[in-house]
Amino acid sequence: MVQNFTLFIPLLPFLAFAIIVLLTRNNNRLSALVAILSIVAALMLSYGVFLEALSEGAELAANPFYGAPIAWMPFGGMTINFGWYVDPIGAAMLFMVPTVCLMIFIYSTAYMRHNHVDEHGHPHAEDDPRYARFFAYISLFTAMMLLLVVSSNLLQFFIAWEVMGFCSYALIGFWSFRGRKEHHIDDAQVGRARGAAIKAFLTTRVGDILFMTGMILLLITLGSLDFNKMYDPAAMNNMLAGLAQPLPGVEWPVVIALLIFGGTIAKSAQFPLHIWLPDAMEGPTPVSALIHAATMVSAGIFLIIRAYPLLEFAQQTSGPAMQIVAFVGAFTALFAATIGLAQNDIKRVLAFSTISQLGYMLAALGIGAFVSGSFHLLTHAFFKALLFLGAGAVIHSIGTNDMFKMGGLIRKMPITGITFFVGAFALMGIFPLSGFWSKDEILLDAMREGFYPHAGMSQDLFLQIIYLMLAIAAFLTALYTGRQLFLTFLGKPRDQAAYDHAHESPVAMWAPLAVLATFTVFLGFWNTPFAPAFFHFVGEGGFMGLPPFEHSEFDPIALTNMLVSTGIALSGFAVAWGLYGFRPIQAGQPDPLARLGFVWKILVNKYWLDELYGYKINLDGTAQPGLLIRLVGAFMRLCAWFDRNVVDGLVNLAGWLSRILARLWGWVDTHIVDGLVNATASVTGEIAEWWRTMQTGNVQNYALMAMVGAMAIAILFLLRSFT
Amino acid sequence: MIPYLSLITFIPLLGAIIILFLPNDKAIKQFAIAWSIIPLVLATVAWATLSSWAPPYNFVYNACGVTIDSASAGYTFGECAPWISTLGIQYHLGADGLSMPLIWLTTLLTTLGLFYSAKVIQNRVKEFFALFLLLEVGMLGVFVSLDLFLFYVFWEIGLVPMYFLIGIWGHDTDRPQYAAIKFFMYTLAGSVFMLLGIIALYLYSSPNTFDMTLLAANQANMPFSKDVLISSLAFLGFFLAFSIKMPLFPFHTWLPDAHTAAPTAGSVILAGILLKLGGYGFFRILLPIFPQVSQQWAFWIGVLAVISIVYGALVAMAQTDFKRLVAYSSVNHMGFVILGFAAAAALTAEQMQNPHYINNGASAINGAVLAMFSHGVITGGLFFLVGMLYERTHTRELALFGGFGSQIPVYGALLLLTSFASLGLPGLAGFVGEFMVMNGAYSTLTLLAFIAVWGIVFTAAYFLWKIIQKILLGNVSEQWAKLPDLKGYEILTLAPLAVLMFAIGLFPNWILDTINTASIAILEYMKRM
Amino acid sequence: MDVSTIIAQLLFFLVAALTLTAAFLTVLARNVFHAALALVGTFFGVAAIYLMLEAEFLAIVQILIYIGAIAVLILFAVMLTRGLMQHDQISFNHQWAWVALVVGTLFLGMFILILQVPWLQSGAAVTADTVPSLGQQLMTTYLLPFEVVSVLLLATLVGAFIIARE
Amino acid sequence: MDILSFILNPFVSLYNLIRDALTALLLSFGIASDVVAIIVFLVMGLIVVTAILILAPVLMMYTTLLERKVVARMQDRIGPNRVGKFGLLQPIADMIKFLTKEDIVPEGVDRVSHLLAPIVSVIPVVLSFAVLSFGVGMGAVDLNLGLLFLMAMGSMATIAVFMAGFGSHNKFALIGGMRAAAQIISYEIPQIFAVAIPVMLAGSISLNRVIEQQSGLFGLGWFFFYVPVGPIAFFVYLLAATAEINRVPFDLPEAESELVAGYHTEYSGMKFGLFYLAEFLNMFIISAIAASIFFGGWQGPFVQQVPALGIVYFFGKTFLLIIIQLWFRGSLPRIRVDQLMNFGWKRLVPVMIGTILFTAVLLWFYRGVLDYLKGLGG
Amino acid sequence: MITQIPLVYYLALAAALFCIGSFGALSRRNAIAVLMGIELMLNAVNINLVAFWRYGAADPLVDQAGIVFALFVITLAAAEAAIGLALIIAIYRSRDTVNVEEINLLKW
Repeated sequence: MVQNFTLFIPLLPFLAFAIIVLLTRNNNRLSALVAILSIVAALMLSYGVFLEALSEGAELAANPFYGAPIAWMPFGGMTINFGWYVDPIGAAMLFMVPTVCLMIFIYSTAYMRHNHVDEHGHPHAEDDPRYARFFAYISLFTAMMLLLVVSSNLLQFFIAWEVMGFCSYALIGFWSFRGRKEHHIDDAQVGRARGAAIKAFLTTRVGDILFMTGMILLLITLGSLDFNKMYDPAAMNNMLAGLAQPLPGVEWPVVIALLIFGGTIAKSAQFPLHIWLPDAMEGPTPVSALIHAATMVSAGIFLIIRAYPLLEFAQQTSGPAMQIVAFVGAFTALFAATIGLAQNDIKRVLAFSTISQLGYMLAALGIGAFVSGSFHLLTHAFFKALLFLGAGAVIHSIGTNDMFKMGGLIRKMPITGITFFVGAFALMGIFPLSGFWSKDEILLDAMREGFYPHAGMSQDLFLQIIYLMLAIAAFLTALYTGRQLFLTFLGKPRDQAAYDHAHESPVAMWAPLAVLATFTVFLGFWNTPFAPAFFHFVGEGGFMGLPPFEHSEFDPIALTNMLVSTGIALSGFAVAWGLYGFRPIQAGQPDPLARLGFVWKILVNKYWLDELYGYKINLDGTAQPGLLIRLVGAFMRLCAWFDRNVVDGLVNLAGWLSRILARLWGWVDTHIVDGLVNATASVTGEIAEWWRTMQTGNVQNYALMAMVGAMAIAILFLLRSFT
Repeated sequence: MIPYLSLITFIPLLGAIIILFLPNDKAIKQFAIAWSIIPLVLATVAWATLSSWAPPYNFVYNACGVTIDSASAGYTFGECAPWISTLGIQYHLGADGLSMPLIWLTTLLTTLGLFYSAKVIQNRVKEFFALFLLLEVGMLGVFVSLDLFLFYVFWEIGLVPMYFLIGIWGHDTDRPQYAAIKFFMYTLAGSVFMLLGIIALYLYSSPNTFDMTLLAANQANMPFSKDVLISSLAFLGFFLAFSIKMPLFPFHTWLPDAHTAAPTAGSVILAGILLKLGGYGFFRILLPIFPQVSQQWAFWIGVLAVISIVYGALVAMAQTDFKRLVAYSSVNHMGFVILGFAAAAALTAEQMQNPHYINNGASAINGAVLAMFSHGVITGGLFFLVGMLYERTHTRELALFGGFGSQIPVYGALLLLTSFASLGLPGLAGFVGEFMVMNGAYSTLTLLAFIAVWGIVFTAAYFLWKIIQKILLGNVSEQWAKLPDLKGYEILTLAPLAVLMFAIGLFPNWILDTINTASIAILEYMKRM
Repeated sequence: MDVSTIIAQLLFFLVAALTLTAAFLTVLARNVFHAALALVGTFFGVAAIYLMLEAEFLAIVQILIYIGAIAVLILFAVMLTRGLMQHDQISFNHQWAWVALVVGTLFLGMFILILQVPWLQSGAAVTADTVPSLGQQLMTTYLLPFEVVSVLLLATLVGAFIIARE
Repeated sequence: MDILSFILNPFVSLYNLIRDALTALLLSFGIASDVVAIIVFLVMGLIVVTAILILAPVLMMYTTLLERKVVARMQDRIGPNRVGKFGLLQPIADMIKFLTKEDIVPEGVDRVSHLLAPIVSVIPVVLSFAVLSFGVGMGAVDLNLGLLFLMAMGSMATIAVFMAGFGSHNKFALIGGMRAAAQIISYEIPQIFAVAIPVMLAGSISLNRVIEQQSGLFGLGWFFFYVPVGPIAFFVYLLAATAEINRVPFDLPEAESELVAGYHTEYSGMKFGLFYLAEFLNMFIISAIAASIFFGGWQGPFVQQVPALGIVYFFGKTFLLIIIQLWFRGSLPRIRVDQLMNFGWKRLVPVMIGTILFTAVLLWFYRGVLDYLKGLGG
Repeated sequence: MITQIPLVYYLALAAALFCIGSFGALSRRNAIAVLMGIELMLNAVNINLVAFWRYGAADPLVDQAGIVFALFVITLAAAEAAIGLALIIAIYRSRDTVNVEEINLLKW
């Protein structure tokens, strides 16, 4: 019964965090070892839970592993209990999260050693000054991600979610301060990291506020935050009866669902709160891989997965919640993909592709393709972690992020290059990598629902639009990914010095790449249209109180879709080849796409959203707050002026007035009474003179007398009692 | 039955007297620290005893002729003796889940404050330590007394030592005399209104009494509750006193001056405990004794609370002085406490019949009390941290700092922890209270709650932008190249607070269990309106 | 009288004889160090008596405190004041004969008195482990004396430290 | 009795086998059953005592070998390797040497003390063996005051030290004896405090109950893991107990640079051998206590199914702790007397008082959590 | 065991021990020996307390006054030994003697 130990899965990395912070923080190797050992232990335990879950099969969906033994927050007659909740998708996450985390931990042991050249010209590799702290943070992060996955109610989920936000903040800002001996970062980096960290935390905080509001309203209307209760249709129906309507014509469920979706928008970097994620690339690359690609941002998707019944319920009873989710997702997928085209930073391209892919997942969930969306979440985590780690290896090796200073690197870094290609093709959706299968399923669902309706339903324009947006996004994805490949690994080196400096990474860095690449290649076969094992596991058990999903047979529509999506991907890649591969870009040559003119300028400036309501961080470390923030700042200064001059001024006025009054008062003297009585008693001395001769000064003498006396008293007592 | 509360309250007084006779500074310091541990231990034992009587209580509170059964109140440790019998004034002490955590916090922060001051305070040592212990008497007295007159006496006792602490040991650059007088006069003005309120309650109660438990238990039948004017005026008197002490916008301006001027330990106590006297009064007196008036004014009090939250955060953001910023953060955080009060008070009579609303009301009260407790812990810690930095750099100007995260990493870590606890990161102390308050507030004051919740974003903003970024991040300038990290005694001062932040954040049940009993009791009183 | 009674009484007499012999040695030995060693023997004998009385806890406490602490303290004191008491010095003071007389009388009187009283022959059976209930009682019924004794010990600690300080 | 359970639990099974056989034999002679019970009790007692009396010296002999080997490895030497393979017969050779050496009694000694001291030093140690629990159901006596008894036995060592110091008529011996005594009684206090923590956690002072309470988490619910009180108590216990038995770095009473050999300067032959025996058995005893109360004694995974594993666990943990003490010896310099006393009274005692208070508070608030942990997987 | 030995035995033993102890306390010249005598007396008292507990208590489990008192006596004995010996050592330091007869500064 491994499931009873589920809560120990997050506990282990948390213990590692505590141990590193309290005990081993001064020993880099030991700290890394503690972190890795803890994650290995957690991995083993969670694989245990995962296997136990697999052995339950589809049964698990109806009867998930559940227990809530820890009383956490009592109020009135109610108590919110904490515990664990593992359903099929949770089990799958328990497989994915520790695996990716372990790979990233191992990778980090090497990545956080920096090469630098000392004053004598000798190259050195030395640990980052905050090496141990790095492992502490990512251990805490992993603990919280695992806690989030296993949590049994929304509050517990929220706590893990927020602490992850903190970890993200700390890790983005990992290089935001430096001591006098730290050479590996410069002032511009410090400035950028500082701005990016705050930007990330505050932007997601906005979403968290919405999420928290939604959660509290859910608690108030539903009376519980337990997932068990949330997935109980009878309990959900009571929600409609509770509070009064918030606005005329709007019911609570849709409000709550959209507020919770607000959390996802911020955490998963969806339009319009996506602005923090590209800047978050200032953190060390393993962090980007871990937090800003594979796990934390997908926590937002996981939230929508957890809240899926609520969304459905809201959609059915009170408003278009699902459609909004789908539209935001699809729009973001397209929107981010366009920006991704115009980025030169190797990590930022990946960042925008992350935003775009998360949009994909949301679109899938929004159109009801629950299983496909979930599956894309899993596969995306693997190949995106792979891509980030590969990009990190490149950066670590040649010391720049700028793709225009790279080129031809596959000759210098074959393993990194090949694995990167695997990841990139998976991202594009090239047969038969995992990305193909998962993305294809999403498109298939949209296509099937949109263009080939069931009997009795008309063609759905909304779904057609979604499908088109996703298809265009897929094309753009292939385009910018191809652009990245051609600029980085193929073609000619554009910066010869950097190229000469480049070298294959140490084994601790390429081994995780290889493992992740293996998963990227094979994971897709878990859910192919012919043999949808994942679908059977997740979707067919009357999941979350919903009716079971039905998987369509492999039919011509599916085949068509496979061909179409392959065609889209290949055509995107072909365009990229035409622009960047056919005639490799030379050093100093502008980007061929710059010919787009004004459109290109829009894309490079990311639609000027940072200038509107965000916080624009420049390459040199300076930053300009956006319009909205300037307004808040002005209001803040107004408040401070008001406080100092008006509110406090009134108080001081009152004080001044009373001081005038106080001048009218006098003061009173006090008398001190003198008098001392002395009394001496010489008589006492006389008496003492007479008595003192009895004192022999020998203590044993006294004791003997005392004893005799005691015996005498005893005898007297005895005599009296005898008479 | 051991008279825990009398012992806890008066042992510091005895200590203050003994200090007057001690010969040298070292002895005074060691004695004061050791002595202050006694009430801490007693309070711990008392709390443990209280929490070991898990609800439902199997006892009946019986003191001062008041018999309260287990259903309606959680008072324990009752002590009673006639004091001024012609007026029916009694020496009536008692504690419940509302006061017990605050009592414990008072004793803890006093010990820590003394411990820290022993290293820092070098002039007029005897007076400082004696006054500090006297201050503890005043604060503890407020928390334990169940007689309004006694309450008032202790309330005023606490003022005097604080006045001297600010005036004598304040930093000369911060106009300590001005701040001390402002603090004293402002608070005194408020408490005069409270005295009027107390007298009004006495005159308009039948039988005439100062006993809080009687007033609360029988308020529905008391003459004052039938007379809207009298009860509103009395309510206003109490409200003014408490909201000045809290402080609630717009009565908060004494606070930044007093906090900034006070010596470190004084600021800690001021923020950690003295502010809580007001909050305590809200829940101990206003809610049970004036449920109707509270209900009528709940929305407007909620408005003030929301202004405190948002406005306090914005003004804090505009500060350039580290200590003033932390001081304004108290305004911001205390707003949540009052919002919790308003949320609970806003429950209407028919909502009282619905257990669902009762639970959310209890959530608001629990949250407010826990927010007070954790604010004491966190802001206490923050003021310690301010003081420690000031001891090193002799400036509090935020613009002069930077890069300390790598220069003094232990300080950095503790500041990071405390700041995040303060801005309400889940898993640390601040969040639980805020969450529960918001839970209560959303159920009765939905709109206000939705505005208040944005205060959390601003709170995060000023902590991240003003404190963490300005102090910890960036490059270390040459000026601070030799800045030493925290010493052992400083870490020892902060360690209990850090542990508490985690203990509350990770497992709040142990403290909420205690508070919840009191919340249920208060709601039970309110039901009788 | 059955066999087990005889064994038990023999055992008692053996222990009692040992205890008393050691006690005599304690009082009579010229060398204080030997006296102290004999004292340890006495303590052992008393511990054995406790065991016979089914007071195991007390027996262990007797060993822990009397032998482990008090006897050691005494030995310490003997060593620290060593060199003064020569072996040929008289070990009794001038009033020892009087003392012998008084003490002898006392013993005779007590012995006769003890024999006069019809004492109980046996006590109730001990049904369970006495230690938990002993602890319980120390924390409830005897809390005040317990605390007083604690304070006394603290005072002793401080007092001994201050007195013995040079 | 089937063969499987015999294999799984050999010692207890053997014990039961002999007992049953003896009972049956005596009953077949027609002896009254109550008399039989007494005889069997005595005989079995005799067997157990004999076993312990054989076990103790053997343990001591091979602990000396272990010490010499381990310290040698730490100093980059090989250690004894001549007598027997890996020097395995070295202890036996040493024992023969001890027994055949001349027994010198210097002039002017206090004969009684001098003669009795080595014997008195061994008695409490051997008595301590009576209450140890070597495996599942493998304790000679299940004393309900086991831990207190062990502490009492530990404190008796002082008397022997005093006797040796005083009886030897030698200044070095006397100073060594006094140092030892002062050290022992000072460090007894933190030691007992440290033992109190597991006692509080377990709610019992019986060694067996304390061990049983650590059965949670598949036999890994050791009190050492009850952070932070468990580790604090363990480390304090380890320090205090090491001081209590005068081992490095607290071996001031035997500081050869100052005191020749301390209180056993004047001893030779088997009398010295007895002191040696006592020292090493003491080391075993304190390690066994530490293993029992902090590391679950014979608790470990699968010990419920295969009780014989308990013996392995117990001796494994005990010898690991012994090796830690040897490691101390191999790596730490001796400390000064004033440092020793200051450390004991001004550091360990306050720390332990604080820990005890903290544990008490913890138990008040988190009793339920502790019970949950103890029950997990056990 | 308990059933076979009458209470008188214990009382007689205790009386004898008490008398021996008091002889020591009252007649030895060495202050330490005096203390030893006192310890013997306290032990005798303890034997009585425990014996009466064992024989007299209606339920030895419930009513453990004898044991408790014996414990307190032991505690007091420890305190007494500590203070007493400290005093003796202090006197020894200042007056170079531990002979009780010579320590009679407090005579008239």
